[in-house]
Amino acid sequence: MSEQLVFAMEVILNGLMAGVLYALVALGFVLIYKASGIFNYAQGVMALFAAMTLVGIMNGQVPFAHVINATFGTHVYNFGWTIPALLAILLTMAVMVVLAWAVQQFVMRHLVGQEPIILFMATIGLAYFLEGVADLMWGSEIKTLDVGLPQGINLWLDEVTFNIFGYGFFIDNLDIVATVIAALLVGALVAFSQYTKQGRAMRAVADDHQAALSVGISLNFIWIMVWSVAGFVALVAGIMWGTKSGVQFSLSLIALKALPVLMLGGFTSIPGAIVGGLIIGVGEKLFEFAIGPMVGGATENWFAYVLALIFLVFRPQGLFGEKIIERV
Amino acid sequence: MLDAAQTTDVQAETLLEVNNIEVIYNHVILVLKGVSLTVPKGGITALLGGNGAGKTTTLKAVSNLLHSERGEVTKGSIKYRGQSVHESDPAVLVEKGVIQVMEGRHCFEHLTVEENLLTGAYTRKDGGAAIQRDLELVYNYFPRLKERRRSQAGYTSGGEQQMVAMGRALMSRPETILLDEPSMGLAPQLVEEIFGIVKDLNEQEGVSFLLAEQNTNVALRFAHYGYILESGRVVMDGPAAELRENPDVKEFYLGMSDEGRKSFRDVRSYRRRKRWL
Amino acid sequence: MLDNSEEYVTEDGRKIGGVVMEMKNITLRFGGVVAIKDISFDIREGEIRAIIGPNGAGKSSMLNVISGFYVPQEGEVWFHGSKRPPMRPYDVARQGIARTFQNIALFEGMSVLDNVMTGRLNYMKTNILQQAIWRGKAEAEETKNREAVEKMIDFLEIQHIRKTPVSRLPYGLKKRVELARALAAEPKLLLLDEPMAGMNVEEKEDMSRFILDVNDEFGTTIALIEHDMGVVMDLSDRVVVMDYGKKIGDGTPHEVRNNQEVIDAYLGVSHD
Amino acid sequence: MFYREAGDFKVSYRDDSQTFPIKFDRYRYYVVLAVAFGIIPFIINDYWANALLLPFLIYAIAAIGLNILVGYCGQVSLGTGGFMAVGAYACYKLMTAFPDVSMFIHVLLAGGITAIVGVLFGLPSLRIKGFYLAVATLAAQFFLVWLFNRVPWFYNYSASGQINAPERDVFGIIITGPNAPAWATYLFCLIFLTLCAILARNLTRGTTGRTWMAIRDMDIAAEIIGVNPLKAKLTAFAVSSFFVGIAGALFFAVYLGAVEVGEVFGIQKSFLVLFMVIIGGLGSIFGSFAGAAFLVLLPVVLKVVGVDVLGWPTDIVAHLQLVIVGALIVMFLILEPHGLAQLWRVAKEKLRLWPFPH
Amino acid sequence: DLVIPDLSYRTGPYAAGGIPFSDGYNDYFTLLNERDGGIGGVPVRVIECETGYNTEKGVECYESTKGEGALVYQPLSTGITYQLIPKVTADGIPLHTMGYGRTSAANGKVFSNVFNYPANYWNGASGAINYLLGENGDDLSGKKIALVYHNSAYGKEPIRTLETLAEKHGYDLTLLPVDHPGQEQKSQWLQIRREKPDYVIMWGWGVMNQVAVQEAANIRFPMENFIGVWWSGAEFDVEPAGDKATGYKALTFTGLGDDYPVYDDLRQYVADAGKAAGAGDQLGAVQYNRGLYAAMLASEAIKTAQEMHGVADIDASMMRDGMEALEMTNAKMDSLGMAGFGPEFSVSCENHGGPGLVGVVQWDASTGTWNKLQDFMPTDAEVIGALIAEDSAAYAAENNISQRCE
Ligand SMILES: Nc1ncnc2c1ncn2[C@@H]1O[C@H](COP(=O)(O)OP(=O)(O)OP(=O)(O)O)[C@@H](O)[C@H]1O
Ligand SMILES: Nc1ncnc2c1ncn2[C@@H]1O[C@H](COP(=O)(O)OP(=O)(O)OP(=O)(O)O)[C@@H](O)[C@H]1O
Ligand SMILES: [Mg+2]
Ligand SMILES: [Mg+2]
Repeated sequence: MSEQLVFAMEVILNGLMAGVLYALVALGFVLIYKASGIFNYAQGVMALFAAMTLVGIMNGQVPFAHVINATFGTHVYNFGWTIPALLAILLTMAVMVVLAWAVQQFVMRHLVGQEPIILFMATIGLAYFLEGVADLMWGSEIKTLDVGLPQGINLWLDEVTFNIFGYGFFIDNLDIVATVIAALLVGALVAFSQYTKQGRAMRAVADDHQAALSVGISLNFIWIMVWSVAGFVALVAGIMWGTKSGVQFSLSLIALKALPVLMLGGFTSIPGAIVGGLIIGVGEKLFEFAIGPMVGGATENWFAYVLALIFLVFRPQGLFGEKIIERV
Repeated sequence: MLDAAQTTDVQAETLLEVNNIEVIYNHVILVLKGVSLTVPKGGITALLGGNGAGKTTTLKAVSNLLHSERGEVTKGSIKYRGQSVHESDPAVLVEKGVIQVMEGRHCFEHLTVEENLLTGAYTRKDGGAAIQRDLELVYNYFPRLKERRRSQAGYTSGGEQQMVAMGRALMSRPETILLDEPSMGLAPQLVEEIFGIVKDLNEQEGVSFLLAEQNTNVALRFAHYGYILESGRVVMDGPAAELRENPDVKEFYLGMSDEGRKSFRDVRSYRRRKRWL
Repeated sequence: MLDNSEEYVTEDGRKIGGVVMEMKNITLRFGGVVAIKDISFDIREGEIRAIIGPNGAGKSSMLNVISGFYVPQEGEVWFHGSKRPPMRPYDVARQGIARTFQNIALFEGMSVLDNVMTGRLNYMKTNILQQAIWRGKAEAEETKNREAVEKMIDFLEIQHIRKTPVSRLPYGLKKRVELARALAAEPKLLLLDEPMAGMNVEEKEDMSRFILDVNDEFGTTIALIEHDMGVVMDLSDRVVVMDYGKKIGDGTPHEVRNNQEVIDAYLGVSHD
Repeated sequence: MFYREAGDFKVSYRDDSQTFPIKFDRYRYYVVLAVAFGIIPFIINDYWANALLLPFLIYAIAAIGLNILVGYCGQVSLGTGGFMAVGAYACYKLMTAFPDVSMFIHVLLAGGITAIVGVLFGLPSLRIKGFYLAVATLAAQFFLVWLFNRVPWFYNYSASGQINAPERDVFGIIITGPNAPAWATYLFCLIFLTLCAILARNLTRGTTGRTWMAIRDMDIAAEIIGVNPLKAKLTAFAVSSFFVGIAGALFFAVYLGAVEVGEVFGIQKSFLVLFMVIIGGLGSIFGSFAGAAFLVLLPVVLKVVGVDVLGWPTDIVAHLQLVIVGALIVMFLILEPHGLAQLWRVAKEKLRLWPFPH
Repeated sequence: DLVIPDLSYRTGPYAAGGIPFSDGYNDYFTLLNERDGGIGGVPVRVIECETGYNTEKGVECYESTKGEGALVYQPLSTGITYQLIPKVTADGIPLHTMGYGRTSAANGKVFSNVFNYPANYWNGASGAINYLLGENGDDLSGKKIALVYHNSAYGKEPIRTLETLAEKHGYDLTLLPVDHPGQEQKSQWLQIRREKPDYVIMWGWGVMNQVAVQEAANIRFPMENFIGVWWSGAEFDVEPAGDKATGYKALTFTGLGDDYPVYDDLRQYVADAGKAAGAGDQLGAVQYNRGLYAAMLASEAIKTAQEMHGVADIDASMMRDGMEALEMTNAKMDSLGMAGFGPEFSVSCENHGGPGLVGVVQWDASTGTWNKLQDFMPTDAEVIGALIAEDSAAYAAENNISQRCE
């Protein structure tokens, strides 16, 4: 087998894995979009916020230490304890639920029935707000996140492929873990939205807030629920990405990697997020591999978008998105 | 089975009581200027009036849906079974048995017809079997829906959507239904059917109705009591039978003059308009 | 072939002209749903042609075919004696076909005046540069068309809401504004999809008056979908009845009213 | 009681369709113009020009441009940063290729070039709608930035890939470069802003504007009543990009003087301008001004209050600034989803009724 | 008083680097004020202004502080530097871009008000190559070197130098750009894994550094063959990768760690007195030391200016003269408690870039310290000088600048 082909296969495999990581972020978007027609720009910041909170709790950091110290002239930074990862994750989850409640209570509740773009703007405002709060709360320096996930090359795969192709493939263990978690998440979420009463209510809310209210669906409840689930997804994404690169501001920018995935898969489709992620992941990695060197590289940022764009021209609602209803 | 006499007896018990409410949209547009009405248990109460009279607004005020339209009730009180429901969540009202069929259908476009109907049963806690039974009942009322059960509601015709909206409300097994213009856009046969269903539900299941309707003719035929709304005020009310005989109502809402129904071709000359206010 | 010159005399003795539009064997499918099944009928100059039928019969779809929004899988549309090639809706509008919609399709973010002004798009000839400069050509054109629009506004008695954003209007007035927008285009053929739904008798009477006046004063040909049999019987010259995508009747109101198939499928009881 | 329209009758349709039909508004508009052109240039200093007024003026142009696309035509775009970059690089190439031509022409041409690019990227809007389109425009954003970063021709093969605005003038008055006097740069931008605002106003009150709004409110119905969606959307993209391009050119040449494309014209810029449009009010020219003013001034005010007045650490202030801006955005949207412009309109409506409550 | 604006960024994507630098910068001046009562008897007033690494805010900060009598600007951002170069020149205020900014500004003949001593990017590139030459017995021919760089003006700076040096020394250069922010570098590192370059040089900033180190560890690229520029060589760049980062190398032009006498004073007068900037937890960190060093160079230039002009409360133009006449000797540094903290050098009218001496350090995760591998060594002045001359000439031509110093 030609060497280039083997390389391409490795690139494809890695693209698939990268795609899964994108999909993890995209999932959060899909959930909220499905439930409220809101394009939640704050999803990336939520991942950052979740990861920062997780690290803060694990390390026993005092929230808002900097502000407290600046105002009262004290020097408190740490409670002096550390908390095991699993417990910390649960606590963080609780924080995310509180956040969901607060978002609903203070923002979304007052914007029922507004146009999508207004809601979108509100989430951008929320993103700013959360970003500021996260920094004030936990500080803006880089934090190392280690919840015990394996990382680094998967030796088994390396060996197997080496025996077959004479070239060992590189697959990151973390990516494998992410893939498994993503598969589980997607399965659970699809089942939830398609086959449960709450899932149906969630989709109803997305279509028509007023009508949903009129049949007795409590927007409050649905939205808190959905934002909590989205918060959970954000936490998972935050853990994955945070483990890779440390927890810091840039974590929130992974949202930008999720957008083309969303477009391609369809804003409303949970399986779409994963399929879209895979296509984008493979597409951009292959393009960078094959064409990148000719045009000077760093094509990944735009290629994903252009790929999605070209795709959309032929299928305006994405792969699995709900057909845009055009009737008069 | 209840007969007509019993129905009138039960009317003594008031389910819904709207007391002198005022509604303002956008902080500036005053739409309802003191509307009071009562809906007795087991009765069909009609709310009549021209375009923009405030019928929809009244219904929305009752079911607490004004909020999302930037409207608010600034004065007066709304009581259901004696309890104030003015500030409560719309969902609470549905749980209490009051459901609204909104004007202009408001189907969930991306859900299938059947899923639409099922969302109607959202607040119900009496199990899947009962819900399934009611689903069959709705399909019985509207066979057309059964044919289209798997299509997305957004693609069904206007009339079909109206049926979906009605059916969806029925799925919640309500005690009181607020019906906003159920006849709009429906074929005559279907209008009769829908009102037939209203009557059935009312007589057999004891469901009470508050009915906003432009089609005064039909509405007064089925209702027990009527209110006539104009520019945000109640200008006349009385038992349906009386209203039907009122000469003004006859002329302006039923399109009848002393010689019987006029042809639409004959009303071309510019006419005197009757306004109570 | 069509005989365009053929005169036609209605029940009450009105004379109407030759065929302006003819639908030939139209079939329209959406996936598995057959919305229109092999329907043919014609519309004659100056007449009021009603289309009735139960809900979901395919009436609105038929109007959509006429205005070019739906492209039928089979069949031909003949307009003014020639077969219409496939064209986009805006080109159809340019041929002088205007319409109103079943679920009011006004531009909610604009004032009544602006909405009605959009009806006159086909009369706007200045280019974008001239409009950017405004003074001169664009302004003159605007004023000229504004006059025509004001005429419609007067005609439909909506002067008082001229500057109101349509989103604030009650339903009935919206319907009227929509009619004004369609009329502003001074169409040869006007398609009305349930213009009187959601109105009370008084308002229906007003609307009837407008429709008749349009028909009379401007000689506009009108195709009308309506569920109020009183209105249909009183206003229309000829009626097509559809059911489940098929044509089950076509003729004068009187004929249709007594057609048993129509009574069974649609009217339920006979309406008199 | 101060604000009235009663007694202010129009006798012709022409009068009725003018920009400020109410006399009071018209006079206020003249006063603002007089102050902007007649007084400010004489009292302006470097700080006011470079830190506040120039960004305000330039952002206002960009906001008007984006407002045409988003507010009037309903096509949400997140590519503003990329289009501003086109304006900036076009201007740079023109400035360096034709040093003797007036800056005025360069800026206009830069706008024209951006309009062409805008139309190109607007083509998919025919098929793609809503948020799909919004995200799709990011393709333009990222691709354009990548292109300008990648192809050395655009930055005249300079070592670092930055572009620097050389000194250029209009009628002998230096407009770009470090030696340009504050009043000149201010006036230069002000003239462009005034022109853009007038053009935008003319376009939006006439036929073009109505076709845009029709597409925005209900594109299918618009098409059926005779709007050619291709033409309407593409003209919106063209006009919008024209303004945005002008803003980009001014931003680079007059305001910053040196630009690194990824940083200055990155996605953050797209969001910022979108913010201005929405906070200011979709579909309102005045709103574009209000939004630009609000978002240019607010951070500065917060900084001055936090750091200079209250003496807090800069990082806490910076974070608080995020919190406050975020909270304010949300608050405004809740208070009045249609932006500052609508807030202003409602206030006027109340004023008109005053002292009666309804 | 002596006004020193500090255009810092404690927020945004690069906060992790901006915070310690600004802390060090502030703390040194605080030390001078607390211990010596200022410089030459005049207290220093640092005006901190948050830029968030954003050019527009940088402009706002510049405009709002320059009127206060600002002596020197140190924006720690290549973007803002480019912005300010023409402005400071027009306003007559010096700009010090220590180890960043526009490299050709080293040519004082063209850039009258811009200083980038003691070393610039091109020194960095050459320093890295020189170090590798040393490792390989002065022969790099046939070796493959990959440059992983931040796809921005900053990241692109070393390319020209590396290319020129590639011709000279016969190595193969592969360019691997990483777009901001640099969260995803799979493609780049897979390519490295496939092509197995002998060495990887990195020009990164922000999250890009952490991800690169992590990815390098993941593909088991030998860490000792991976060298980052000084902005890719802080603790927080390597810590997220844990033990696997051991062996990673970085360039430096300052001393690292807190093993200098000046730290005793810093603790005594600043940190323990509760006067430290920020959280006060950055003492001894790599970028803290850089901030400290920048402040020290500024204060030494102030002293020089005070001597030259015989005025204690100097203004910006005197400061400029002071910077142009700055001389850093070992003796001087010794007296400041910072012996060996930086190279010896002197600035002149022609040369605003210093000697360009570059050191190399290596990370040891087990102790969490950077160990010195190579002292400050000279770089290829010949190649760099030519490049500087060429680029600054182009700038001068573009902006009609006539050469100074004749
Ligand atoms: N969201 C809103 N904002 C402002 N005004 C409104 C709003 N909704 C309704 N109105 C106004 O309130 C008045 C009453 O409207 P409402 O919809 O209650 O009338 P209606 O009696 O139901 O009329 P119809 O028979 O046409 O449905 C109208 O004048 C309408 O313009
Ligand atoms: N775009 C579409 N996609 C799928 N099905 C459609 C579409 N448009 C119409 N239909 C279907 O075609 C049939 C006819 O619809 P149409 O709207 O023409 O009915 P109608 O006669 O106007 O009924 P009504 O009186 O209720 O308005 C309906 O069953 C509808 O569901
Ligand atoms: Mg109503
Ligand atoms: Mg229809």
